Amino acid sequence: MKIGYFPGCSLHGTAPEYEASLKLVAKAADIELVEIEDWNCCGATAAHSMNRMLSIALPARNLAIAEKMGLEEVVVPCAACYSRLLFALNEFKLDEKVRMNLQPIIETEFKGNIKILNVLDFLEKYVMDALKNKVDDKFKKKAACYYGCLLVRPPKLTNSERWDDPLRMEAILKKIGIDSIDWSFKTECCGAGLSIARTDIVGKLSGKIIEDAKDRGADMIVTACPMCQSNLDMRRGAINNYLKKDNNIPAIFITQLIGLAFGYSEKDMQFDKLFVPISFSNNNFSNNNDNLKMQKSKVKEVKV
Amino acid sequence: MSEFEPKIVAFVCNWCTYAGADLAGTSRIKYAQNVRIVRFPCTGRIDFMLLLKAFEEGADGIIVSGCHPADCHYTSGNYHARRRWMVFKDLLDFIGIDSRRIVFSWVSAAEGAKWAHLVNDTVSEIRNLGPMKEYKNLENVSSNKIGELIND
Amino acid sequence: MARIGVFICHCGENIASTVDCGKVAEISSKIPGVVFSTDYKYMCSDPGQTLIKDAIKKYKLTGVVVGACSPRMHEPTFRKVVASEGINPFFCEMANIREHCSWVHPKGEETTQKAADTIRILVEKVRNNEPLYPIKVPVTKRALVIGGGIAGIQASLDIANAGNEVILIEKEPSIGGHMAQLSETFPTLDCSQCILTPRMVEVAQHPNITLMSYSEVESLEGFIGNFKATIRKKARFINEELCNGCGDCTLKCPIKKIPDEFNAEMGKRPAIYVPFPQAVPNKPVIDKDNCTHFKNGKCQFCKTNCSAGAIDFDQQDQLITVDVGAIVVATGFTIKGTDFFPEYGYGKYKDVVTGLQFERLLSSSGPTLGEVRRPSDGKVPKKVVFIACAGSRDPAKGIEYCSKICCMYTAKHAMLYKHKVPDGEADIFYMDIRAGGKNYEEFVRRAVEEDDVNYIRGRVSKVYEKNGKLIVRGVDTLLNSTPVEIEADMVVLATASVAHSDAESLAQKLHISYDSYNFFSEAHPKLRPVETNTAGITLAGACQAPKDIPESVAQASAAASKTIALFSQDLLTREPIIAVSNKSTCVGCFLCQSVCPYLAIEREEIKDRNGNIIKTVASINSGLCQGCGTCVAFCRSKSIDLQGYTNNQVFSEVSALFERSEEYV
Amino acid sequence: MQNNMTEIAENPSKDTYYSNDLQKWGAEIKNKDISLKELVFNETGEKVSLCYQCGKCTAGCPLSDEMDIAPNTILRLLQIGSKEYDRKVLSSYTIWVCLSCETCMARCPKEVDLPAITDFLRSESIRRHLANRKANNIINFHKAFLHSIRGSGRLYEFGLVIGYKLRAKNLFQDVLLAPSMITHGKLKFIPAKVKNSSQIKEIFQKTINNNRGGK
Ligand SMILES: Cc1cc2nc3c(=O)[nH]c(=O)nc-3n(C[C@H](O)[C@H](O)[C@H](O)COP(=O)(O)OP(=O)(O)OC[C@H]3O[C@@H](n4cnc5c(N)ncnc54)[C@H](O)[C@@H]3O)c2cc1C
Ligand SMILES: Cc1cc2nc3c(=O)[nH]c(=O)nc-3n(C[C@H](O)[C@H](O)[C@H](O)COP(=O)(O)OP(=O)(O)OC[C@H]3O[C@@H](n4cnc5c(N)ncnc54)[C@H](O)[C@@H]3O)c2cc1C
Ligand code: SF4
Ligand code: SF4
Ligand code: SF4
Ligand code: SF4
Ligand code: SF4
Ligand code: SF4
Ligand code: SF4
Ligand code: SF4
Repeated sequence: MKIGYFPGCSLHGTAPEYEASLKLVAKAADIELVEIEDWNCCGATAAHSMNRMLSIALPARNLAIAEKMGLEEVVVPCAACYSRLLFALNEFKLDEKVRMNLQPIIETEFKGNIKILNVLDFLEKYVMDALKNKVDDKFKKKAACYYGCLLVRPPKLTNSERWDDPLRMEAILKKIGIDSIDWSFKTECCGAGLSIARTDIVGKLSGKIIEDAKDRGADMIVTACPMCQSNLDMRRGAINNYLKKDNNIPAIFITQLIGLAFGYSEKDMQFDKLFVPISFSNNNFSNNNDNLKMQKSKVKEVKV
Repeated sequence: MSEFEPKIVAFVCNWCTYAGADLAGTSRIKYAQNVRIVRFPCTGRIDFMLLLKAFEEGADGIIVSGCHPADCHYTSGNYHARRRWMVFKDLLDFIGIDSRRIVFSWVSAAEGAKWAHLVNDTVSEIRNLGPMKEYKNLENVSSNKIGELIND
Repeated sequence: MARIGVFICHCGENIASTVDCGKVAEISSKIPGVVFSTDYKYMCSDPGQTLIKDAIKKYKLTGVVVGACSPRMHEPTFRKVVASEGINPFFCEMANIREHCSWVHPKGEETTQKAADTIRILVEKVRNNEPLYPIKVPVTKRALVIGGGIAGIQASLDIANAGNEVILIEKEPSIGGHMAQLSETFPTLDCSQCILTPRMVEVAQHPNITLMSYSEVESLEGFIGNFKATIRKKARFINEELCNGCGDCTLKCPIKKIPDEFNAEMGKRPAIYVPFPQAVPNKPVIDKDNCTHFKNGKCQFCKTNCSAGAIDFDQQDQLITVDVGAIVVATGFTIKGTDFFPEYGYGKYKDVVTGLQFERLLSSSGPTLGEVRRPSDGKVPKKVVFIACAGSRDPAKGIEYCSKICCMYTAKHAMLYKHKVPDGEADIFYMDIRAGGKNYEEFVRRAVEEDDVNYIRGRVSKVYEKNGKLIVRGVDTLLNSTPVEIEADMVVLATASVAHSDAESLAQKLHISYDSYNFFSEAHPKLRPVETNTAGITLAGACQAPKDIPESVAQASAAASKTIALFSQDLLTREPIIAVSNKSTCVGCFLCQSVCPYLAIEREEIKDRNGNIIKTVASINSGLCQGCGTCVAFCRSKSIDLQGYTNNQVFSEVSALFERSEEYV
Repeated sequence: MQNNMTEIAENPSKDTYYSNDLQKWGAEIKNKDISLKELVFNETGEKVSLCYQCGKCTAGCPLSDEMDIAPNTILRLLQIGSKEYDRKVLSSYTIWVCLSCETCMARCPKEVDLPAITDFLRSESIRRHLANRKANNIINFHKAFLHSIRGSGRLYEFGLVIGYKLRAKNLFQDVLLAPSMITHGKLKFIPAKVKNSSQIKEIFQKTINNNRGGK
């Protein structure tokens, strides 16, 4: 079974472990992910902040190429890209002006028949069944499932049920024996769009998320978006600055966990790419923060 | 030759427009004499064959007026009248009657002045259109056919 | 051959100053069929009336046209005159030559001409008139009241006190409705049960009232004065005649943990239960879904402990048919639960409750005996946040309207809470305060000024739990839209008042209309606010729109007075302006049926001698038809006609429109 | 890649894709009597009169503390429709710090699409040269971002960070993270490139250089 795949810049940039784990998970479920040929960036926040038509045209080109490749569905693992692609498709369907003007801009025929899946859609539709009997005791940890903004909002576009307290990730994790905590920051914004320009804000927003997960006894935060994950993971310095204490709860991709459950190694799942370390090996779950301290000390030494 | 004086007939409902015309009277609001009023319980009762009949009898213009949309004394009679009017308009086009010769309006029991305006405006509109000559064509259309057209 | 008389009135100078009345009389005398015409100064005066009577006798008139003022003014007068001479009153028509002619046109020939034309049009109408007789319908002087809340109770008592029979049906085991659940009531803070329970008892004891609790309407047929209702009396598994209400059974039932509806699920009840101590009737009911006996045939503790032998596990639902003349619908409302609010936790936080639940916490008959204790851990909350307009005025949630009662009960809740927990704090998030009622605004101000309730203008975006506290994120729009975060012990949502989930199906059973929110529709929002469009069925209380108690009671008494007025006659007299169908030409297309606003058109099967159906035709129910005539305009085969405005009549009127009067000169 | 970087380095204010701003400004003067709320309606289809000022958007906005004007107040100012208030809106910091997290819209009882309105206000603010100075960093980031994808069709994070810093004239902020990103294999020095990169340039040419931000 072949399904289209739009990695987006993050999976080829800051989140290689997400791509690696997703691909192996797909393989384990007997799905071939076909990367959209010559795809381009979806434009992210910058494009729609500056120009609406640009923010439609950039994603639409990708969708048009996917259609041309004969793909009926395309998985978009990055929630931000997912949101932009979905938005573009929706505008294309609803706004006649867009339909009329798009063709000459992207110079590719586009019918708008393609279906867009986020990573949860994908896991539910194609992987859930393969997860029968994959419950593993080593996973007996508490997860805080973090959805972020764009996987669920705006509810009318994403078609999400229970958008203020989604339970889909929880259901998937349950299949491999991970219980999830009930918490309040599942869909609060982590501040991704201001990651570089206002790192202080990210520290604050992500800090609240980390704090609540921690307070309610989560052992890890599970994400389904490279932007969320990188904010919660890489920005730990800014976060800990805001929280005024070191916080070592790891933030991991859902696909990395599913991959482990399919029997891949932590190395296969590129656990080494995570800033805040985590390991399930030898029944010895660890995420001691020595490593984090080391990172920080290293950081101090280097100046550009 | 004196100016053409159009003959106007007004089909009105008893509860709203007839009372509105009464109010124009009690308020002594003057308007053109050209109008003859026929009273109905509701605009829903007004069979469009009657309008054709009125043209046949020499009317140059027709006013149909009842209660405002949500105010019908009988809940929805005026709504049905309005829906049928849409169909009737096509029929008029079909038999070559200028649909401007029929003015559909709402006049409530409190709108005496509106009634006077309605009559005056209709008179001047029909005066511009000139005498009704097309009614001759009516004779060529079998009334059965018209009935079907109206009711479909 | 018609012999018509025409009488032209001068109305003093009112008509005569612009219309040449003598000329009109003269022109009229030339209309074929007119055998007499005259003019007179005041036709409606005694001498004027005598003039008409004399002419009828002298010229053996069969019809009369009076050219005068508007028929809306004097039609009854002249019809009476004609009737006194033995002519069917519908052979008298009025031509409006005052309001529609003399008052709106200048003196002159044109105006006189218009008057003459108007007379001629009505002469044609009279010529085609047929005798019509007022319709008499018998009235069953028994009312059906549906719903036993305060509105249904009030209506029942009023109707019964006027000497009529009432059947009150209530779908729950006891009457009382929401009012029975309230603690104290705004704006006076009197105890709800203290004022309600005496009325409930009065209902139970009233000789004219038959109370059928645990019952619902199954179906309804008929029309004003002559309804036939089928009522389903649900099996309560108690023989009500034998049961003496001792309550032993309820104490013995081992199933004790069922969420208690009366306490808005804040308490527990057994499987056999009386909803509350003052219930009327005070007889238990077995909740079949939760009873062990009905699940596996065991237990029967209640039965063994009932000394009266009143428990009857074999009882079945009964269908009872009653004849009633009028119906009062008083089924009330319901409120949205906390699970309606994603942003406030989908109902998962125990200490986020609805106003009704808070009402039970405040009530001395409630699960905490009137102490405010929060559900999660039974502690007394020191900070309570109230959120007004929770779900109301929220198009995104599908409820655009204002629920009307919540501003007031929220003020009441905050006030009562402060009375019970003087060191506690009460914050109310609101958008507007709607306190338009007698002493209402004063009540709200008292909450603010005397009880220190803190009103914050703004909506709450999110409520979540953190370290045992509820974090309420709102905004103060009066403070430069500053975000506000409050740590509360309890949050009370003034959730939207909505129609019952079965309101639509009930409306369909009763053939009454309902609005897009499933509240029942009144016939006219201002002038017929208690009647429905179906004659004989009235509305009372919150089933029509959210209402507080004073309004519900006022409307209930109004509905009762409409019912009593109807019952004051033995026979109902109705204007004969109704439709009649011609069964031989009707082709059974039922186009008419689909357009009749009153569902007055029925299907009638025409059978041959052997009982085989030949065809199905339209038949008009004269009890329901209101005479709008819509069906007539729609009937292609011209098989329906409207009495008083028959095709013959209106077509002749139109034919007479423009015959130039010169032809008669 | 080298070219891109040096171009920005030498001339950080040269924004090729806003080069025809002036032309637009001319058009603006012609339309100067149209109030901003009408423009919002024309370009986004959103009616600001729907908002009844309940403040729920502000209450839920994760960034309301950072904003100079609360989100609901932005709508209030637009509702009034005076020139002065329109200007206030366009020169607010709020419209730039908004993260398009969609929380406001998801919870708004009147379903006002504030994020869509904000998107439009941003482009209009740039067009009219009213962008809040405090927002320079954010705007520079957006520009650097677009520059990066305009050049290669894909985001080139290292180039983005460098490009942004050159625009922001703040070479040292945040770079602290870069070394550890490199050790974790999360920053690449060689940008990935779309083969058909002229097509991407065309898209920019035909959109952002060519029309008003909205519909
Ligand atoms: C939290 C809260 C606090 C309030 N506080 C006050 C206050 O302080 N002062 C005040 O004036 N008002 C107050 N009210 C409003 C008050 O409750 C209502 O005005 C009143 O209950 C309306 O009475 P009702 O008879 O119309 O409806 P209800 O009280 O709802 O009664 C309707 C009855 O009909 C029955 N029923 C429903 N459907 C059917 C059916 N199909 N067949 C048979 N029976 C049926 C129901 O079981 C119920 O017994 C408050 C309301 C709430 C929610
Ligand atoms: C500006 C304005 C706009 C309104 N708009 C609306 C609206 O759009 N919709 C709506 O529903 N309502 C509206 N209302 C309210 C509406 O006018 C009242 O609800 C309604 O008139 C009340 O009727 P009533 O018969 O009780 O009192 P009134 O209309 O005041 O009638 C009382 C009558 O009693 C007579 N009277 C007084 N004292 C005595 C006496 N001692 N002896 C004998 N006769 C006496 C008076 O002369 C008067 O004729 C409006 C009111 C105002 C002021
Ligand atoms: S439209 Fe109104 S008044 Fe008119 S006829 Fe119908 S009910 Fe009457
Ligand atoms: S059923 Fe029996 S035990 Fe129960 S209340 Fe009635 S009489 Fe008492
Ligand atoms: S038979 Fe049912 S109602 Fe009776 S005591 Fe047992 S469980 Fe309770
Ligand atoms: S009564 Fe008050 S709280 Fe209730 S919906 Fe209306 S304004 Fe809101
Ligand atoms: S006094 Fe009148 S205007 Fe003021 S709140 Fe009351 S109803 Fe509204
Ligand atoms: S006249 Fe009106 S109410 Fe009577 S049957 Fe016809 S449509 Fe129905
Ligand atoms: S939530 Fe919606 S209605 Fe309320 S202030 Fe914000 S935009 Fe306006
Ligand atoms: S979209 Fe912008 S304004 Fe709306 S809640 Fe998110 S950050 Fe705030």
